Amino acid sequence: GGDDNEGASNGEGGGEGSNFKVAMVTDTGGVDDKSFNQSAWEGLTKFGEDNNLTENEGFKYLQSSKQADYQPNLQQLARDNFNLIYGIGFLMGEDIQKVAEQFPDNNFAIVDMVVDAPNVASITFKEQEGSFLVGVVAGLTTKTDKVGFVGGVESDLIKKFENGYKAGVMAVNPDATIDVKYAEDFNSAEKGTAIASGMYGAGSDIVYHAAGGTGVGVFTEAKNRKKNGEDVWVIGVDRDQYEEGLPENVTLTSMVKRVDTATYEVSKLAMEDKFPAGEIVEFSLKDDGVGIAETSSENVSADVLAKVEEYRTQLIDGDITAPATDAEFEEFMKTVK
Amino acid sequence: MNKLNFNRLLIPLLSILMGLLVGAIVMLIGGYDPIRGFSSLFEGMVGSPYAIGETLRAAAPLVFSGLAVAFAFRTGLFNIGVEGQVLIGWVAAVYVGINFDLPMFIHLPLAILAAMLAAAAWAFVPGFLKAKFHVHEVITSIMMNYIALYTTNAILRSVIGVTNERTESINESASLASPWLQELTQFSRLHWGVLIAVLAAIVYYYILQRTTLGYELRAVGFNKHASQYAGMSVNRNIILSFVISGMFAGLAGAMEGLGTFNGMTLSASFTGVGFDGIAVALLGANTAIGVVLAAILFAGLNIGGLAMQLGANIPSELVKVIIAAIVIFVASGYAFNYVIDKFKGNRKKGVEKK
Amino acid sequence: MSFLEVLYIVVPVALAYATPLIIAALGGIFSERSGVVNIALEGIMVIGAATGIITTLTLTDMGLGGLSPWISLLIAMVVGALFSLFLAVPAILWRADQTVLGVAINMLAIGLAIFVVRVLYNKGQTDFIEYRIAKENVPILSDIPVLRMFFINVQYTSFIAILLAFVVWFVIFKTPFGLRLRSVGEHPMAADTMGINVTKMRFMGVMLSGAFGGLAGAVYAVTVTTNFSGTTIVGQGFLAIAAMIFGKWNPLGALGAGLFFGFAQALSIIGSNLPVISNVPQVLLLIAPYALTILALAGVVGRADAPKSVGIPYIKGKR
Amino acid sequence: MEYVIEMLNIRKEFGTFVANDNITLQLRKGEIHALLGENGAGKSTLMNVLFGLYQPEGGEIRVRGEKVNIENPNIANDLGIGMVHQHFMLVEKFTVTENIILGSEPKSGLTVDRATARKKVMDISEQYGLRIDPDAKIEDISVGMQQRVEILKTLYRGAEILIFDEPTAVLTPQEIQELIQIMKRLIEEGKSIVLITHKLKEIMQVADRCTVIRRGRYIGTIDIDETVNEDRLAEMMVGREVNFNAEYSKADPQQVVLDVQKLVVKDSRGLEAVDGLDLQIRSGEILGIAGIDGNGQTELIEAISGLKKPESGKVLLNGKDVTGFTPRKVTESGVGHIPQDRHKHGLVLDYTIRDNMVLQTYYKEPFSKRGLMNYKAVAEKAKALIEKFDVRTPSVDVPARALSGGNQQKAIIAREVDRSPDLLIAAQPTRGLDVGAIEFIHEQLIKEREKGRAVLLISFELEEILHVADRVAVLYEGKIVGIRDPKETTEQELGFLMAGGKRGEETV
Ligand SMILES: Nc1ncnc2c1ncn2[C@@H]1O[C@H](COP(=O)(O)OP(=O)(O)OP(=O)(O)O)[C@@H](O)[C@H]1O
Ligand SMILES: Nc1ncnc2c1ncn2[C@@H]1O[C@H](COP(=O)(O)OP(=O)(O)OP(=O)(O)O)[C@@H](O)[C@H]1O
Ligand SMILES: [Mg+2]
Ligand SMILES: [Mg+2]
Repeated sequence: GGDDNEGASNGEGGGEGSNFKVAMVTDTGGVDDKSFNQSAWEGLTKFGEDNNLTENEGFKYLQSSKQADYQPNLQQLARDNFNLIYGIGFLMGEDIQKVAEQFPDNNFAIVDMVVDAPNVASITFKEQEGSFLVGVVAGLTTKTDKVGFVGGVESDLIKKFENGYKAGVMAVNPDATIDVKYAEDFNSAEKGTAIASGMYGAGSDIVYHAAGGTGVGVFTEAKNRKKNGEDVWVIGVDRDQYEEGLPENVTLTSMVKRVDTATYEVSKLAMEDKFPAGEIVEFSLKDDGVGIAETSSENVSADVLAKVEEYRTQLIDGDITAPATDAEFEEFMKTVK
Repeated sequence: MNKLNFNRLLIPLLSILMGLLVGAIVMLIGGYDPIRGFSSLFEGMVGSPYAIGETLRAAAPLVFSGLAVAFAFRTGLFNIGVEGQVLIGWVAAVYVGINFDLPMFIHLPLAILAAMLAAAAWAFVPGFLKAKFHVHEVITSIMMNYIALYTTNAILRSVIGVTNERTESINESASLASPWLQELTQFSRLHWGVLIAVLAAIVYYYILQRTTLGYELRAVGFNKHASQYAGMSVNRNIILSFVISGMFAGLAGAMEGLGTFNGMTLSASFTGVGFDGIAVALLGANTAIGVVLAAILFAGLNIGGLAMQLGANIPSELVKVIIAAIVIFVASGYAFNYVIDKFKGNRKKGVEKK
Repeated sequence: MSFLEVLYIVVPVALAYATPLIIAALGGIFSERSGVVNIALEGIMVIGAATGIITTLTLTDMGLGGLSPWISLLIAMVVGALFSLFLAVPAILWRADQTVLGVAINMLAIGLAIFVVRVLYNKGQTDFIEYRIAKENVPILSDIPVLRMFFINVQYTSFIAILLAFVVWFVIFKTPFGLRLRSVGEHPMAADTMGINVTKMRFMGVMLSGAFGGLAGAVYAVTVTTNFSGTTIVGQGFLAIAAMIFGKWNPLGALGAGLFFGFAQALSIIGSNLPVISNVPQVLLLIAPYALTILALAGVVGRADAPKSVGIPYIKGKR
Repeated sequence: MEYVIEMLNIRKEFGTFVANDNITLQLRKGEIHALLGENGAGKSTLMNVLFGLYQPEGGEIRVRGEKVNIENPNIANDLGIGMVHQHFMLVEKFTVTENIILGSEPKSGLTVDRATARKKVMDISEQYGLRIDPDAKIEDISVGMQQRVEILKTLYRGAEILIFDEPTAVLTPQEIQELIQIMKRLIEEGKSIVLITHKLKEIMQVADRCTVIRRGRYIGTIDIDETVNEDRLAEMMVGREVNFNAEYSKADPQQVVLDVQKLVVKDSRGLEAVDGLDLQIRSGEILGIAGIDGNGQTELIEAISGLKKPESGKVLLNGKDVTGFTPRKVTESGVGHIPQDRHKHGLVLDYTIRDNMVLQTYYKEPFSKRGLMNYKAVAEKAKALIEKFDVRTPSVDVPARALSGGNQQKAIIAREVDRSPDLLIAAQPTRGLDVGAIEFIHEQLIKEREKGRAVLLISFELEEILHVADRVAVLYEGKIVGIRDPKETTEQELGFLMAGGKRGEETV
């Protein structure tokens, strides 16, 4: 099995491309989390296919079932001579830092986190910009002037979603109220339904979630309500969650975060020996790293989309800045009123 | 006596073999190659200094959580709340680790002590409620687990000041990490906690089997009515047992906070260390040496499972199936005894015929 | 918001929360009343949830449409009952420690379920089901003022759960089967001398518990998560055990405990929309359901006496 | 002669231990057949074989001449065999009726037909004069009624052959007489009975024949007629002569050791079970408390030994007020206690004999030093005690569970007596023991008295009290209603007092 292949690939020089090995370690969400792990893997898969790599040999993922698995998984891959190893998720920061030190000859990349090491590229996204845009959609679409936000576990990262969204809503609809709630759990669909039920029940008609599996519950609740004739919407996150909203069609739009683009691009750079070692690679609206889903035109009116486009240009041009933190949001609010 | 000891060893060994057999069957059904699977599993468990280091590293918290569960069991109580106590111990250790600047010989023991005391205080609650209000310890412990989960996050945010998902790293003077051990084991995360684990197992044995307190605790565990007649305070013992059990649990938390992770992350779910402790305790028959061996086996299989993913592309969930099968077989020791006796009986008869 | 408006939000959420808990707790009662500790409820729910989703997906593919989730509930009951044999056989026939088994079975369930999903779908979690059991407004009843709080935005499975609680109560306390089941959990040797087959009764207790546990898991999956992954069931089984003890091993008690728990959860989640509670720090709201349960136990409910022989393997003639 | 049951050459093994070795028992129709043997002789085992709870390793069973294979109690029931077990087989949380009908419940539709069940139960109960309250829970009724429930269970199932395993061990004298009448009535109705009892007097009174076994072996079967007496039975059973009516030395009471004043103690239901009780015991005397079960015996003991706080009143020990002390403090003040329920309160069955021997003293030197146990010292103590009190056990390292009831009781007595308490409370110390063991225990109590201790003996058996005690106090409804000199009173007089007669006439 494996031993033969190893001998072979070590023995002969081979083409430049075929010798390159890239892998990723998922966080506890797993590779098919319908969220950023999956997205990252889709990027790698595309990269692998484009470069004729075989799965498990040339490109591969390892799944972590608990936090303690991150480091051994990273180390295993490093020892197995993968040239570039991704840690998906901010929780792996510390581990990447350590392992990068231990294996100075391998390259590493981390998503959603900045790690300062000479052989690590830090991939971040301006989630607040994409969230701003879906906030604009929400602010313009709401009929009740009341919208909701459901976060998973409160943290700096999720705050970026929250604040960008709130700013977008307020920018177009200063009278709106925004109901913000954290489930303190990324995996409780049950809590998701309960929170959404509370929000819709109290008058919100659009809920944006940045809550992983908990968000699934938000969808379920919205679908139930729509089925019963209520006019409610969900805004999806990370990937285009249009399908999650079917058959009742409750996905208004989604804030997409192109982790796949990131892993694809960074892998490509690495293979071309242009790996951005020690750098922060930030993906934003400008380079389509974040944005709103293409399917948005299904449910969002053309007027609103036109408005979104306006804001998009302003954000890219730097005419407005989407707030990422609570403090920045306070600042932003001063400009609105 | 001899026969007893023999079976006591034989049954776990047979169980492990049968558990692996079950694993092999499941691998075959799933379309995987068992030989490749097992070779990478064992490789990942003990195949290199790194593997051994990681196995031992992962065993340390399990030894403590196993001892915690076992201690309560030995005194007639079911501490299903170890999970929450681990979290509380962890956060306490990290708090001391970050917020003090002391020489190591004070700082490290202080951080460990903080973990023990905080977890003990947490465990006091179900003990106290059982003693004073007859509230079933199992429910209280389950509830306390959830409370611990949310409280820990709140403490991390508001007391330790975490804004970015994870605490800063603890000061080196409170760290169990050992560059020497790490280097020795090809950068595993092996740390000095393993020594403390061994020490704790000895202390566990000592408390239960050698001290007056242990005599009393075990007596109450076996028969609280007779113990009460004999002048022991059943209520005091219930509380004490929970508190000591909690101290062991707190140490498991200290292992994670001061050894493996050097800090703590906001957690949305349980660590599993406490629940695994139940299985470890039971597999180890609630004895010190048994718990240590069971913890090493569990840890090894878990760590090996990661390698199995890499080497044979077999999902690491399979390890859970293997562990579960082993525990079920061990628990079914009576059936084994029966079969062994039958086997021996038949053989004896066969010999007699000749 | 008026008080009534609050109730219109809280009650449906509480009912939804309580439903799987009640069903699983009823399962626990069957098992423990027969003398077998059922820590494995969590694992059985995992299997039920996986079965519920996998069969719904399959049946939908076969074109059964909206019936699929309902049929999947039945299949989950059967699978749950079969899976509970992992508990029943060693616990009853081989005298294995029931707590140990329960813990092991919980591990086995999650390992096995994910493994099966991987083998079937080649990924770690299933797709979303197309047809779920949705929340509905019950015709007519949902128009009655005030009372409608129980009939809006509610899944029919919630009514099934409540109905089941009464049915199980009837079975356990009114029928010969119930009498025998309880006798086996209290004093198996006495039952044995009365010609009751202890082994058979305990098997039935455990397997019924498996059926209910499977149903509870499936209900949860087809109403709430609508797909299955390793984190679909995390702790609900343990909460169900707590509800069972809280309810003193009585089906109606379990119903009450489940509803109490559902209300506490609903209040804690929806609380921040309410004027009085909105100033309470969130962590207090999060821990409220659990803390309230402890307080209720310590203050009101007090001692709960388990069936006398629960957890003790029955060995004929043992003194 | 027509036999309804023949058990021929029965052999039953538990592992390597042979509990029944070639035992034969033949039961004639319409007779009461006594089965006699020391504790652990194998009586219960033999009957459990007959009832289908155990499978014999050898021998055969014939019922009404036909060879049968009784694989489980169901088959025994079908063959008309019913058994009243030594340890009651009752579900405590169930009602009397539920216990009786369990397993063959009358039904109406899906439910248990409670009305029919109740009526059937009441009918049988009247037919045989077995008074019961059909709706009471077992945990709330007296032992005597529990026994009647056990008998009703067998009759409800139409048993023709009844096995009574030590039915009288737990009964009061009145209840025993009632039971004897019941048995006679059953015989009149054409039933046959196997009766296990240690009380030779009862055998003499009701049995037609008696089979004796010793250490698992069959000794013989004799007719109970004028030619046999109790001494002969005892000799057959033990294998040597037994001295029943040992004359004990005269008591020489000195200063007051225990002084109970106006004691009021509530029971678990909150009723005043001990109701203003006064009592004194002096050093060097045995005070026996006679009374029907449930008149406050348990609560009195619990209050003296610190297990329960009295509502009011005082307990003085050697003049010192010990009211409300914890059990430990009471023990340390010089009280020893042989509890009524040896399994529940007397021993930690899973502990070894060694560890059980220091259950009260484990924390004291030499057994414990600076928080550490000295198990060597404990073992020495235990060895000395089992030697001195002739506790039959393979070693001190076996769990107490492994010992026979009599030896367990000896172990408890050894432990309690060894601490030289000023006051020794002995609650039913000989319940369920064979005559040899009873004799031994009585001797120990006398020895304690001779050493100048005060002994409080509580027993439901008047015979025992009259035999051993120096004074008899009669307890009725939580008060002492009379004190008698055993030499000058009769069982009749005591029985009258115990039933509430002449109340208030006496002062203590
Ligand atoms: N069913 C039960 N459930 C939970 N805990 C129990 C239960 N039974 C007993 N306990 C615990 O064991 C201790 C001693 O039990 P025991 O049966 O002596 O209780 P008790 O006599 O009611 O206690 P108390 O003397 O406080 O009234 C109790 O204090 C209690 O903590
Ligand atoms: N299930 C068992 N396993 C092992 N040994 C047993 C078992 N049951 C009884 N024995 C042993 O067999 C012997 C006979 O027990 P049995 O109960 O028949 O005595 P018995 O004559 O009824 O005594 P007692 O008068 O005390 O009731 C005893 O030594 C006892 O310890
Ligand atoms: Mg007997
Ligand atoms: Mg009590």
